[in-house]
Formats: sequence, C-alpha cells, structure tokens
Amino acid sequence: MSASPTAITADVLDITALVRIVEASGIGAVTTFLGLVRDHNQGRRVLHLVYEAYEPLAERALGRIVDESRVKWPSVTLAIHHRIGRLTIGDASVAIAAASPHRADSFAACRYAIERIKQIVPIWKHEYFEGGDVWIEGATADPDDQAARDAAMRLACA
Amino acid sequence: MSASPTAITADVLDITALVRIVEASGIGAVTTFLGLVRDHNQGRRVLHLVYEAYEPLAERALGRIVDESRVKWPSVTLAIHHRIGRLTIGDASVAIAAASPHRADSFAACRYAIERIKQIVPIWKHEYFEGGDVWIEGATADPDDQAARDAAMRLACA
Amino acid sequence: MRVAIRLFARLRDLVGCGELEREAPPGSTVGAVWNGLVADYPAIAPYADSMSCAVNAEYARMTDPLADGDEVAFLPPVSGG
Amino acid sequence: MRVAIRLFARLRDLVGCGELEREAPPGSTVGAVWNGLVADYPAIAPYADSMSCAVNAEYARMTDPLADGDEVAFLPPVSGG
Repeated sequence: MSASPTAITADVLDITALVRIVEASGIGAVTTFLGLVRDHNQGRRVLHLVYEAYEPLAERALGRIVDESRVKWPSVTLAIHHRIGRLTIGDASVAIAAASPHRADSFAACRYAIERIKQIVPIWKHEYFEGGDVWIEGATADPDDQAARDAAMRLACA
Repeated sequence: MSASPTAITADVLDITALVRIVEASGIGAVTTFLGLVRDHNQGRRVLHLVYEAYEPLAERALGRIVDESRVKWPSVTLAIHHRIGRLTIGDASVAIAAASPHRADSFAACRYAIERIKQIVPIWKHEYFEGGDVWIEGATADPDDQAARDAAMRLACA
Repeated sequence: MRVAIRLFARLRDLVGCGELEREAPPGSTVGAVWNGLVADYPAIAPYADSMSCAVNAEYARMTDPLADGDEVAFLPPVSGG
Repeated sequence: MRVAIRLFARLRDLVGCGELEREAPPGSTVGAVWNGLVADYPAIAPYADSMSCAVNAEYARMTDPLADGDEVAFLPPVSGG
C-alpha cells in the first residue's frame, strides 16, 4: 500500500495503514470513511465494477482536496486513497482518514473529502450488472465551481 | 479482539477488525471513529492514562447506544469497542464503526455514538501527567436525560 | 437486609475501597445507603449533586428501593471516549 | 501543431480509442480540438454540455489556447468515491 497521503492505486485499501499515515503526537481523533462496492444499484444486481482514472489529474485533484481541507481545518491531517481496476462486491473503492486534536474537525474534514471526491476527481465507475454494463456518470468536474464547494461544506458535519 | 459488536476490553483496538464486524452485503459506506490518547490535556503534559469501567453496566450502555442508533437510523450497523486499562500516548481508547447503504447515515450514527459514549457509559479516565495525576470527570451519566440525547443528535452530522 | 456497594474512580479513592457491604433496613432506598456512606466518609458528600447510581448494573434513581443482596453502585461523572 | 487527445470512460468507448493525435492550427483552443473530434465522431456531441476538459493534466476551459505537444483530455461527468 502507498505510504503517501494521497494515492490512486490498484492495491487493496488498508484503513489501518491509512490511519497510521495521519497519526501524529497531539492527535485525539481520527475519523475514517470507506466506500464499498454495493451489490445493488438503482434496482440492478451489480456483479462487479471497474474503476478508471485519469491518474495524473486524479492525484492532483486529491491533493487539491487536501489543500482545501487544510485551509478550512488547519489542525486536520487528511489522507485519501482511491482504488482503480476491477472491484467486487464489498471491496473498498475509497478510503479516507482525517486526524485532528478534536473530533468535530475530523468528522467535518472526512465528510468534506468524500463529497469533494465525488465532485472533482476524474475517476469513472464502469458497472457490470446482471444483464449488461453501464458507465456511471455523476458530477461535471469543475474544481472552481463555488456552489459545489459550498454544497460539500454544508454536508461537512458542521 | 472481541468479535462482538459492543465490548469493553483490555485488548488493543483494531479498526479493520471492527469494520469486518459491521460489513455486510448491501453496505456502501463505513464511517469509523478512533479516539486516541493525546499528549497534552488542559495544559498538562500527559504521560499515560488508566481507563476504568463498571463493566457490566458499561456493556449495557454500549448496547443501549446501538439500540438508540437503530431506532434513528434503521439501516446502520454499529459496533463500539472501548478499551480499559493502561494506555499510552497515541493508543486508541475507543473505536466505532458504522456501516450503512449510504454515507449520510454512517457519518451521523458514528458521530452520535461517540457523543453518547461520553454521556452515558460508566468509564473513567485517570490521567497521569508530568507532576501528578487526576481523575477526569465529565458528564453526569443519565441515559434518560432527553436534553443530552438531543444534544448528541444535533451533533450527529444532520 | 445486606447490600453490596460498588464505588468507582475518585469516589473509590476517597473511600479507600471499591467494594463494601452494608446492613440496611428492608426497603431502604439507594439514597438511604448513600447517606449512610456519607456519614462514614464525609469527603464524598459533594458527589451527591453530580454522581449517578445503579442497582444490579442497571442505571437507577436515588429513590429506588433495594432488596436483600442487591448491588448498588455510585458513579462519578463519566469520562469515557 | 500537433496535440495529443485523451478520452475516458464512455467518451473513449464511443470513439473506440482513448489516445489520439490531431494536427491543429497554432493557437487553436481546446474547444476547436473538441469540435474537430465531434466532426469525426458525431456520437460524442451531447457531451459538450456535461464534460470537463484538461490540458497537460490540469483542469482547463474550452476557451484555453493550446501549444504544440499539449495533451488535452475530455472527461465525462465523474463517478469516483
């Protein structure tokens, strides 16, 4: 597993290793988030997913999210790993760890991170379900879209 | 480590094992929280902590929190392990995992759980710091105190 | 009747013991047992305003009556998490 | 000048290829390269309203000018997480 705070990786995600990356003296709270592949989506029985990324830009977008978080929550240390390639039901597609002296900030930054990932990181989910396959298309990625940032901030356990 | 969803334990807490307890088919999101022993508290340099519990009541109080969560977020599966005994800086004193089909509920239930733990679980922290030691006393435990429940709910990433 | 008393954290330190037994008249309340304890250990009196109590490892009220063999616990404000 | 084009996800599937090269007049914008691509592959036209673009792995605007050797990427709505 990558020891970098941000990574796009084909490796299995390891939440304990991610926590180790953000741990530091003075830390009292770590909030983590794992996104897992669900067995159903919009009424379809999902068989597996293939995640694809525009890797260099995806890495930069993760770094941007870390920077945005640092501006809002200076005491939070954030790590984000997103998996690519073939994933089966129950596999973790994304893992986030947010460490801070106090818990309010770790919860907020962790939630903000997953919302922003879904908005601006160039990764695509190819869903293979019983009876076919489909590219999932979510948000038009625009890191400068202030309305999207505001929406993520509102959800950030404020 | 205990495979039970709730436990008061002297063992090292293992967040990956806790996630495994709550994982199930249909789960798309897992939020976890780890409380770690900080090196400072209220200006004191902390050396180590000793956590003590009234174990049978503490186990029941954890079960009560799980029940309260189930009423509010029926789709969430919650696991809570609290460590007792001697802990040093950086050790995890509490680990929570909340799994649900969608992330809003997993964040909310996880935050609610840590707030309620601090309100109603009969566990006490004995802080040994540079120059002395002190029993930390927080909340008067009253599981029926509706104002306390409401306060926890307000913080639950609503 | 005979009741077992459990004390925790600083309450235990003030009394110097975490497990005691006391004789009490049948039907005594949790509060009556507490008052008897305060008579023996005046230093714990201030906890009357901030502590919780439990009977047989269930949260209880100071007005709850006790039965022979009950375990009553007095709990300082908690600090888990 | 010569630009490299990167396509992802369904955009790539519609074109049948994820990496193309195109000749373009000096100073051509990202939008001009896109329009050339749409002329060759009309099926991708609807993405004009929902996609993002990047130049040399940085988010860009359709009005940004390109230089020789640039890599321009067209990105359908994202679905990570």
